Amino acid sequence: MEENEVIGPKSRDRDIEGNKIYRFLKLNSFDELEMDYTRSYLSPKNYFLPFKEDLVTYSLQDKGWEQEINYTIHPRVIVGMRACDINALLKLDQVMLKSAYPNPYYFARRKNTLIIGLDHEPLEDCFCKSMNSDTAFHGFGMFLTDIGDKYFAAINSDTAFIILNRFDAEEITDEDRLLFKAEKKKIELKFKTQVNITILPELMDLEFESEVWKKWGDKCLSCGTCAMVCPTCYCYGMEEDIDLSITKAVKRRFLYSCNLLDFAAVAGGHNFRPDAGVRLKYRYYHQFRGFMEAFDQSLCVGCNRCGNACLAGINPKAVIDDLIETETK
Amino acid sequence: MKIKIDRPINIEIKHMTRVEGHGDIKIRVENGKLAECVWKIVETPRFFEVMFKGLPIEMAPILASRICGICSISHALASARAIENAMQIEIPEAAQKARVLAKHAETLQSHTLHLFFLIAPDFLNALSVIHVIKSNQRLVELAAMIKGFANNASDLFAGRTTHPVVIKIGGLTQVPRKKQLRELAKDLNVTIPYLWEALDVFKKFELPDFTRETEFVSLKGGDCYPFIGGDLVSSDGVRKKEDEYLAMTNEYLVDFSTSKFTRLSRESFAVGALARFSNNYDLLHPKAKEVAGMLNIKPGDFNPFFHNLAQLVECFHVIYESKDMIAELIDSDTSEFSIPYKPEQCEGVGVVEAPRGILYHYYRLNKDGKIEEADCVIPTSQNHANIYYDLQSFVEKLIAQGKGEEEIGHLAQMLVRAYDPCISCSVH
Amino acid sequence: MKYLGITLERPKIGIFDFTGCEGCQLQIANNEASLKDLFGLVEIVNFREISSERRDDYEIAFVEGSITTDSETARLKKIRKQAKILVAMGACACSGGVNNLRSRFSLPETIKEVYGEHHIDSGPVRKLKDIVPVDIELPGCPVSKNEFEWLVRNLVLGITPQFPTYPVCVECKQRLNSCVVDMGMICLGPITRGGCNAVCPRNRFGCWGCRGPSDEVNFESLMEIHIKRGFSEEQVVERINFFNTFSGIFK
Amino acid sequence: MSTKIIQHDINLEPFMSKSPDFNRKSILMQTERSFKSEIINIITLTALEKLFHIRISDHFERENFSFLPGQFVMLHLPGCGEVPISISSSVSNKEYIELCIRKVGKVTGMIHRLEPGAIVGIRGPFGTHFPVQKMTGCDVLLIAGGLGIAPLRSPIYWINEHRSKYRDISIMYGARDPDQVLFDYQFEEWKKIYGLKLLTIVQNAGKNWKGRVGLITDLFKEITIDPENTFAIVCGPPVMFKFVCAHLSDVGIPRHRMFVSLERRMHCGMGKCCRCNVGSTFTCLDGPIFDYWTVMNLKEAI
Ligand SMILES: Cc1cc2nc3c(=O)[nH]c(=O)nc-3n(C[C@H](O)[C@H](O)[C@H](O)COP(=O)(O)OP(=O)(O)OC[C@H]3O[C@@H](n4cnc5c(N)ncnc54)[C@H](O)[C@@H]3O)c2cc1C
Ligand code: SF4
Ligand code: SF4
Ligand code: SF4
Repeated sequence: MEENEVIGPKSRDRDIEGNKIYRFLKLNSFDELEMDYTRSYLSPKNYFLPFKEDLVTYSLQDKGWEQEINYTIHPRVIVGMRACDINALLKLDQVMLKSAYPNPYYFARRKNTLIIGLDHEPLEDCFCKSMNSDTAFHGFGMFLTDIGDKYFAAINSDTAFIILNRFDAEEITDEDRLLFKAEKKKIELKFKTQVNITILPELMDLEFESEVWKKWGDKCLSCGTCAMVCPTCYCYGMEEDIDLSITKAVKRRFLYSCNLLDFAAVAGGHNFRPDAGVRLKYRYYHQFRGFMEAFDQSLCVGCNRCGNACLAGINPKAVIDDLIETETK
Repeated sequence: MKIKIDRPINIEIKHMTRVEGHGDIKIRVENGKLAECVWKIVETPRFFEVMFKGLPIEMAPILASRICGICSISHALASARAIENAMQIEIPEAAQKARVLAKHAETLQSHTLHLFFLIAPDFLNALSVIHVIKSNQRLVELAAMIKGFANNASDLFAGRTTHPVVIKIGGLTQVPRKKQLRELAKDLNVTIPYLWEALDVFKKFELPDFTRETEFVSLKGGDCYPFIGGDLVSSDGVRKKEDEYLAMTNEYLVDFSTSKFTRLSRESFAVGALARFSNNYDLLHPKAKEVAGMLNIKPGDFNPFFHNLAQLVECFHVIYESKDMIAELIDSDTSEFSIPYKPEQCEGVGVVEAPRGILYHYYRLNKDGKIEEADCVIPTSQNHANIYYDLQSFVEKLIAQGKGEEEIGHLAQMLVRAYDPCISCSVH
Repeated sequence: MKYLGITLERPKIGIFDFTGCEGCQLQIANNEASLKDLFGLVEIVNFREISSERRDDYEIAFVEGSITTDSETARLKKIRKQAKILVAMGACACSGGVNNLRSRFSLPETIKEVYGEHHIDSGPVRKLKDIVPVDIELPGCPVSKNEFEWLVRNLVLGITPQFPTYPVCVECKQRLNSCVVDMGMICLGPITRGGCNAVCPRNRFGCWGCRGPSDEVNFESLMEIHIKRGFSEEQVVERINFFNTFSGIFK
Repeated sequence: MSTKIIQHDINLEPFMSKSPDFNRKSILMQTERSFKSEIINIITLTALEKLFHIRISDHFERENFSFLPGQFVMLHLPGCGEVPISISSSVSNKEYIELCIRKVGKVTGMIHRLEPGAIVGIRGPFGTHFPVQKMTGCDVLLIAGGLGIAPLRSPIYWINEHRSKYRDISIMYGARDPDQVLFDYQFEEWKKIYGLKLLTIVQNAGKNWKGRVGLITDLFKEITIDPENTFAIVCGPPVMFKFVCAHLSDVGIPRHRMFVSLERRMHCGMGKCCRCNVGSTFTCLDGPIFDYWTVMNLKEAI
């Protein structure tokens, strides 16, 4: 605790109905950790892709400048990430590490973070099973499943193993294995929300001009919330700033959202996507179709955070169902 | 043999600088006699009392804070308190403490701004702090650090430095977390030595010698130096309850000013740091008393320029008291910081000591929780009459001393500045 | 001062106030730590609130407050004539701000209420744009000190600044806040221009829209959201009208 | 818990010691490092456009820098911003690169204020290029509208340097006003020395303009196209290449042999920011040079 920064689910606020609102925040002690949390309002993605991140600092002098780039990241532990969040990271890895121009900032964070995953019973609106993201096999240091009075731990890294040995860990017995299987089964059966994704890429193309987009677009506030809370949305923008003495400059990256008005604006004030509905469509298009084309999987992991956070009530399940319905009509 | 030449003096200062708001000074001396001497408020009124009408009560503190950019926290507090008093609700203890701390932060903020930025240039022969940076850099650094701390504290306890966001009816929207409090406490300990260092600079300033006896009006603290709520007292022996504020202020209109004037037992009275100091000296933090001793100021001193010394004493008071209160808050349960309320038909008064003196807000509400009538009495408007009479007597004294036009103009402005008038606020 | 070999002029700045609380000006003085750099970057020739220096050779004028009297109108016109760039600073200057709340009542009624039969010189509340052309509007009540400095830096570099086009929600998420609408409050964040770093929601307090509309505003949806959560239309409208920043686009 | 996690300082890991090689895309490198480069010369072309000669300061990096016609660099002014700009010079010019920049906004406006000697940053090159090797043995039609001539200079130089490998080369160039015609000082050289056919046309003729007046598509009347053996490169505003490409496919040139350069707002040039993303296609990685078939199948490309 003293040496490493520990991040975990905490609740500070309650919604109107009195339910706790969880967020991944820095823990000051393990007592603050709420292992029985449901779903965090925001995904923990910002611990890998911060909302704002200084990429390069410059010191300016006369005609020129010097640049300083630093990837130093202090090690960090994140406790309680869900399988879908871990899968989301794996998808981000595809973009950030496995494709052209890997992102060293992300790489440094990824390398210096120990992830302790945690299974849970799905909420009413989780559809990660449909997105094949309800279980995680790698991408974590340790993964815990609650089997009654103990946790079943899957270990994936040496560091995690060392940590585990500090607690009174026991060897897994056959009985535990059974309990574990039963628990997994129970979780699997609990999924209520399903989204038919097999036909999605095709559907996206067929329904490109669909009225459905306009209908949902009219509700959309173009506030970018969905992308901000999503564990996989990674679009960003760049900004540069100079200090008041004109001696220091910084290049900064900030996460952006394709739902925001000026996302696709170019020269002469032309905007490729002036309508909220069109922008909404592009977010879904990227999640379910574009990413599929590039990496053979959809970007969405089915956590429904966007649906939960969207004040206007726009959620993938409803939108996709709507699309399917108009398509079959 | 002395030859006395009576040159007519004609001073007209339009929109006096280094004060908050718009005020003019006009002085005319003919045949060696003071013919005219006015302190004229030309600020355009915004009619806040009218703006409040018909608004739901939860908007009151938000709107109230916009009365003044410098003492916005005081206005929000007075406003919330008035409505809470009206509905007879008592806010949780943690919220009470956090509110006082917000108040302290504002007092420190406002006093340092006034002392370092507005007053100090007069004594350092500079037009403004911009020039002081060159001549006396250390002083500006000190100001930056002290005020920086005060800003942080305001951010923490009020949400931001100007126009607070956490003050709501029934308490606060949140109180700082323990960790934040601990960090602030660290910050505070770093700041205290700066204040002492600044004291050495201010000790050297030579204040003009001038006294005009007056009546001091302020809140009276029970067991601590008063900032929020309490009895209203005057040094002439008047003592009233919060809701009898009208008997304390007696507002009246004069034709040369858009701000109202006030009176109590005499032609004018004074509010502010010096009045508070005079009426509540015993309740000051021991360190603050020590500072008062070093500055040679005692209760019952009437030199208006001592106002600034009293402010300095209060800076020490609030910072030391904040230190204790933050420690208390860290050790206490802060989970309760707001209570629910139900609007009803009622009326109430809230009084706080703003940095510039006692501030009253009054509201009458209807049963739907809408404001039907509002009244705000601002410290500076209570001071205007006092400034007005001080100015006359001060200028007369200066004429008698044979001072020239320029010097009179300069000193007259210094006198007005000493009161730290907040004019836009007084007109509101 | 030089930037990539370009010599930067040190622009002369005047800061002026009209009918308002002077909170916006205070924000400028409030950044003590950077005040020295600020004074190095620009030359402040007129700033009544903190300086006795008064010169009229300013190039950039920052103007705070709304306009309510004829003498103010004349003074503003004079400032406009001198300044190459005129910046309306704060909600009062950009939209009239809270001052507009009194426009719900007639002027004679208003004066009588506060001053009785006493004569007071006052007219309707007007924003700067009603009287003179305004080059840049720095939004907020009060303006944010960071944004002010950012604007100054841009002006010194000769760059036309681009204010955020997105709503407060974006920054609210970035600060990891819980949504105050979920917590049962009204919030205008989804329609209000970002840039304030979501100070209000950060402090568990719904946004009041002091910065005016973002580039895309969906009133219908905002209304629907709040009505669904049990607020009345009147409550939302009251909120939207509070700072008057949405006037013109919201009926 | 008292296990201190070992910190991985990727600043120290071996890949950092290699010099960044932007054409080898697979290794992890300092993607944000710009080459320090000096503006060595500035040529004012029109009121809005200037041509900058930019020389990478570091000797080693300059040697290493190589690109192909059609690629772009990210030009960076610290504290001001970074913009994608097509390289407008010959690939064999190892001394400096030429960038033709139109003043439209924040960064480009600032670049226009700079003077020789100023140090700017260059990242790149990025993006796809015109398949100039594939075009050997064929006619090449280069069609530019307005600023579109800038990215065409690089293939023009290339073709000249390998002139014998190509058959007939025609350049069609249209501008709005005569004073917006860029690089006219090079036209004679192109025609005479390079042996190219060059046709220019303007929309609004002024007093001094003696050449053709009309739209760029009018120029088709003056050339004969051998559709079987022609490649076309089209650069310019979307409306223009829409019309031009439509005409070309009418003539019979297959769509996959027409190439266009798309423009999108770019913040990274590395396929991360998604600003230039059209569906699953990134203008910066898969483009900016696309064949027209792909463009037509891109949703919302033009
Ligand atoms: C692959 C590629 C190659 C390019 N090559 C050249 C070139 O050789 N010469 C040249 O002058 N320009 C070129 N551009 C366009 C150039 O990048 C933009 O003009 C530049 O980014 C504008 O930046 P700014 O900061 O000056 O403008 P801003 O202040 O950011 O914006 C001013 C205006 O320009 C628009 N704009 C901003 N960025 C772009 C963009 N990337 N593309 C189009 N419009 C934009 C804005 O919408 C706004 O209307 C190229 C663009 C791309 C994508
Ligand atoms: S459900 Fe929404 S928030 Fe979750 S991964 Fe899919 S798109 Fe993102
Ligand atoms: S905008 Fe707000 S802070 Fe600024 S002057 Fe007006 S009321 Fe004061
Ligand atoms: S959150 Fe809203 S009310 Fe608060 S400062 Fe920002 S825009 Fe103004």
